[in-house]
Amino acid sequence: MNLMEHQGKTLFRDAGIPVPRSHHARTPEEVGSFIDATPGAWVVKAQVLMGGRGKAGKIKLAGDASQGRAVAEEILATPMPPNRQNPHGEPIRSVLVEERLAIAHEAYCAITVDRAARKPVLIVSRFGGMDIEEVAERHPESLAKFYVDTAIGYSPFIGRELAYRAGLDAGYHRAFPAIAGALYDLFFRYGAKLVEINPLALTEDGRVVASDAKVELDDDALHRHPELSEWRGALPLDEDEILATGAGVGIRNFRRFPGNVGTMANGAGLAMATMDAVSNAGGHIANFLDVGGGANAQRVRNCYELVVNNTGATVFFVNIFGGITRGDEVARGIVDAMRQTTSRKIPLVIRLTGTNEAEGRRILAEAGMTPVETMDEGARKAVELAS
Amino acid sequence: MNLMEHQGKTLFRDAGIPVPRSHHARTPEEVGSFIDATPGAWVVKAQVLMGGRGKAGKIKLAGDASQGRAVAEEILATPMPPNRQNPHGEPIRSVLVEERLAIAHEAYCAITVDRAARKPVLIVSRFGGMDIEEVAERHPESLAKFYVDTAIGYSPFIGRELAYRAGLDAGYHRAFPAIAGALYDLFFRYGAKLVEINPLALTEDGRVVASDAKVELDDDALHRHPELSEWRGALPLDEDEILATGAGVGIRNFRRFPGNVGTMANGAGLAMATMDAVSNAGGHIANFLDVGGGANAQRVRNCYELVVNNTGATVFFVNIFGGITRGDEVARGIVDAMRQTTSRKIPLVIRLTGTNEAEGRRILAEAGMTPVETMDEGARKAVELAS
Amino acid sequence: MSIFLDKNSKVIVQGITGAEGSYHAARMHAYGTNVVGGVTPGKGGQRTPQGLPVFDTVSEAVAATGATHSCIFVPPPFAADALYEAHAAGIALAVCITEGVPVHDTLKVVGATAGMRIIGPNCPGLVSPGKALVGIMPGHVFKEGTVGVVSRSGTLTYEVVDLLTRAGFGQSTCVGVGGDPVIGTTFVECLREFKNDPQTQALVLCGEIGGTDEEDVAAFIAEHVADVPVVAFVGGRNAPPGKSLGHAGAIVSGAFGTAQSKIKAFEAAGVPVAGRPSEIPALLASEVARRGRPVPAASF
Amino acid sequence: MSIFLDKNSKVIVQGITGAEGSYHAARMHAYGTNVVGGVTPGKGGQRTPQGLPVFDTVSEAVAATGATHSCIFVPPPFAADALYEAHAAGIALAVCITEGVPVHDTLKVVGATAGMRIIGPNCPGLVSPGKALVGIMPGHVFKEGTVGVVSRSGTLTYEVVDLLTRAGFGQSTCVGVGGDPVIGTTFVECLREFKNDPQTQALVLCGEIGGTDEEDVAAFIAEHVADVPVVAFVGGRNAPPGKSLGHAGAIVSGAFGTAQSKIKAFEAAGVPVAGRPSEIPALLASEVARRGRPVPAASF
Repeated sequence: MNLMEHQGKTLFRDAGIPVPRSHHARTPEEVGSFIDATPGAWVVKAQVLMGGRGKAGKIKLAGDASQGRAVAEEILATPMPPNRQNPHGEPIRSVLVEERLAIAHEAYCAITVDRAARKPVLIVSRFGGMDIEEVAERHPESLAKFYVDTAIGYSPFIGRELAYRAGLDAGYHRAFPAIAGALYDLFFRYGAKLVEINPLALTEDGRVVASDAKVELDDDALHRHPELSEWRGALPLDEDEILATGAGVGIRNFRRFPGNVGTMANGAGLAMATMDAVSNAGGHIANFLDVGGGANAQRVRNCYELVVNNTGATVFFVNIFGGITRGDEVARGIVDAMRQTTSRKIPLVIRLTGTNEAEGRRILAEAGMTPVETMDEGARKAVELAS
Repeated sequence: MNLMEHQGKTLFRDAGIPVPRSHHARTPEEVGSFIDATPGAWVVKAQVLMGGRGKAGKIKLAGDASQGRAVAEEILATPMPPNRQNPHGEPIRSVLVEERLAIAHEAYCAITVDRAARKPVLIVSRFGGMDIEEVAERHPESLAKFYVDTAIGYSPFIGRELAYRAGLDAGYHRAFPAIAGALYDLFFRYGAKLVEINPLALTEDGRVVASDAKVELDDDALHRHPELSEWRGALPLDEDEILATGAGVGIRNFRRFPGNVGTMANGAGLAMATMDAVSNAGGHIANFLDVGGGANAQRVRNCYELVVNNTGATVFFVNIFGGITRGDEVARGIVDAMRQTTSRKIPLVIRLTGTNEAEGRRILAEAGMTPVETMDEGARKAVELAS
Repeated sequence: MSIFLDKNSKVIVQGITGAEGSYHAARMHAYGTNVVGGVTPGKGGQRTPQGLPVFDTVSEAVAATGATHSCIFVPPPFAADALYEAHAAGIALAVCITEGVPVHDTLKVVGATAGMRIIGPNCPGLVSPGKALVGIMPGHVFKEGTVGVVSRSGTLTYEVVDLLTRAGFGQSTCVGVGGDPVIGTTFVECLREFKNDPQTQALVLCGEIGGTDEEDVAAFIAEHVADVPVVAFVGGRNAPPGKSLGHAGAIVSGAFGTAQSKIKAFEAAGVPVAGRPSEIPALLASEVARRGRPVPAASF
Repeated sequence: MSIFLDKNSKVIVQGITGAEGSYHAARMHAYGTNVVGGVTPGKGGQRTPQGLPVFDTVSEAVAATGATHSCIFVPPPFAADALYEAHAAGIALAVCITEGVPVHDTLKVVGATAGMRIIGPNCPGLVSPGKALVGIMPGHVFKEGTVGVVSRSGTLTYEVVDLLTRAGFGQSTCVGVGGDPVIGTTFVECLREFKNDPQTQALVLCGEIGGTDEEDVAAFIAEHVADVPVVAFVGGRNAPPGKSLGHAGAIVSGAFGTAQSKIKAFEAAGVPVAGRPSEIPALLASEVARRGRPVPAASF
């Protein structure tokens, strides 16, 4: 679960990380009355998960209440424009009205899980305000990393060392170890996958402030934080994730693509290989779908309907490696599912192995489906039927 | 710092350890009106740091308000009787009025720092309600220990394993791992030296409840818990500790004994050896005193007055190994201190080494003190002068 | 020989009375694995339908049976506890089947259980065909032989193994290392063991998008086992960035973890990469032939 | 030779610009210790009056000087951080002078800094006479020789060493292990090193009430160094139960940690226990004579 800026900053504030004064507002009116009540120099920032708000004109200055109202209206009027990762863009439902900082320096600080080292890693750069990938490319010498021993956790020397190695401006030195420590506490307490302050601002008057907040939580650890469930409901869940949850498969088990060959397999690795097989055969995949363990009628039906009703699939390629389950049982599950479904019918190509697989294929053929013997053959058949 | 039962139970409750319903009261009146408002079967328990409350008649049952008033009055009327560790007994300033539990079993659970293993150790026995020393003697087979890896901390299997190994009644099994975990969290959060639940009661109706609470905090870690400072002030500090603090030496650096040879040395090991030397010479020591590093006039004066005004010393044996400091400087400090003090004068025997030690001894002799060359010689002289 | 697991391995099942645990304990037992018992707190003293003893704690089970290996079937919030318990009891190798373990739990467990090998979490386990199976793999697709197999997924592994077996390539040990971002045993760690295993004459590696395990193992191969026939497969060429495909660990982040990068790394190390699983046996045969080694299948 | 510390040890001082740190850095330097610099965050680039370079971090100091040893003078709340920093920078031995370190901090540090030896906390440091001194001990009382000395206290150690030196017994290494309940290096760990040190021909151990270090080392002596002349002293025979005497660790709890128990353990191991420090040299001479070893002092 990715948090919005204002949610991340709430966690930051609770953890003791300095953040700008701010107010989270849902309407231009609310923005106006907040600025009326607390005059000053403010910034109005769209609250969305997508990056690139600045370039999209979704961060704007407001010197007074009427200006605040106007820019909020403008920001809320249109969604974030689409990009490659978010082909549908993202609607904007609220803004953060925030103290405008007089910034002298912008640095970068993040903590994430390093897969290869199998440790938390702190990353600091004296250059902030741009993507970390851009920093890595343009200023590699400014990147300092520290792999944390989980038996020890954070200790202030880590912050001091990183501040020196990353070449942070001396103005950061006094505040930085405590801020990095608070960020680590937050990372650890929530079992986060990423916590990022970018930029970590040094203001003209010498304060060190988290000017933005990015927090990526681990869905598998959310059950330990029921206090966040409200946010969870409020977040613009990825549509594929909503659909997957609705069909009763794992949140990561379904993903749509623009093609017309629907796919389903048992196991994520096999599901990826199935997609690859369809591509290899010259087809265009409509989706990734891991049906998970077991392939009873209800589950197959849910998955079939998930694909048929939500993608451009004109054929459905089912690839089941019945490791432990029996082929005839799976076949019966599929046939029953197709009898029960009330959704539109598209042709099924079914590759099925496991004990009693010949019997399974016979059952499928009798029900008018296309049983095949191998994954490659199935992919070819499916592509053929789709076009 | 040792906590009183009611303070320990406050920490227990905050940590999620079940404790009986209770009310902390300072007067018999308060006890009466509490029972009036919440009728039931209650126990009234003296709040003191000393052990042996039951035997001393300082824990009494109260079936109604008037009985509550009466037993509270009785309990508060006289101090706890003295024992070897507390030769002055202990005044009773408050009582805990507590739900009377219908207890089916009494077990023991504690966590402390194991010095030899250099790890926290959990100790559980199916026998509670008596001293752990008594359990160890009478039911050694019932004691189960687990040394915790600080890199991991507590994990519920530890509680399960201890419950089985200690042979806890099956009624404990479901609740115990969480209680042990909460106790560990408390131990860890406060950097405690000991947390003990004795007895950990299993009630007739199947609840597992901490019927008593013993918490020993680490004075060196208290600065991290300013929220406890109020308790610290309220506790009946050991008188020797109060005196030590008043004289500006460490809380552990002063301890009184019933003899008449006052002692002072620089360094705890040397101070202990000095006491031992006096005993070896047939004398009776009046105190242990480690003056700490440095021996300037102010410090020596404070220590002299501490001993002269608070012990039965008739002679003061000062044993300074001037490792780094110069003997003549120390001698001048002592002479100045004795000139400045307004307390009664008793003879000083001074053993002094260090650079310029001969010069130092000359200065002392000129001031009418008794300089000696060795610790043994000093001890003999001091014992001689004392009798 | 084989790696990690053989006839002498004494296996317990943590969570043996649960639905998954009891089902797979029976299957492992049926395969011939030396399953010596299981653990479910509160059920100590019972026996499974196969007559296996159930204990309250792992340490009791180890004391009573001399267990060396454990297969863990417990819900995700309790997986770390189960692994700590196995470690404290002196288990040498623990397979954690559980999917959905919080990544910080795995981080902490992996950092604090020195001396115990962990396979997984979120993995199908491992098989040394003809000797023992620990996990949820279907035993019938495996055949004893000389190919070491390492894979990040479950059913894809069975698919690949099935193809190998049909082509006459038996296996020494097949390890499903797991689909999570942080796992107890990586590709490289498996290869360190295979390197010293006389039974293993060739390797098949099934990687997928996400992380740098494949890149790391490619570098290891180039340096340490360049003389062994190796074939690789990488799943997820069609994955979009920023979205996990099924496995929590199968995610392309920015420029990292793409199938392209992994394929390039394998090829740079001289390891042919199969375009689809069905190509693996032929590629392996040609690698074996090219190096003039006996066809592995023939050695058994 | 000697243990823990010799001419080649390169020493830095953490907290070198503080009152204590700068004073003792100068003294160590004057003794002949190879002090190569020090650390105070924010003062990097400065030099001490002796011309020693000051660094912002330990890792910088190690990179620039090759430091192997560190002597820590920082206030108690920061001692654990200083030790972690030393460990992360690759320091081999750290002496923690600081008194008043929370016992949980020491527990955690000791458990998490494998590979680095810690002396202390709350200790006076160590001296290998004629080679190097790290800590706050007065260098002039020491003399190079063959007696290894281990002690839990400071001034008592100087007292004992002074007596030894005056009696002609020089020292190989003197270690003040510290007066806290939990310490980085125990008596037994010191003896493991002395056992393998050819320079050390005899041992003097200064224990005190509290804990079981003395009992443990007595058992170690009986088993591993029964042929070496050893004399012990135990301070605190007059201690009341339940009250620390000066050192946090010098406390008799119930039946544990009494002087009587320790004396009994030493005597059971054949180690004579001096009734007072002044008896130590004569006892040692008689132990040496009894075993027919050359008088240690004579070997230098």
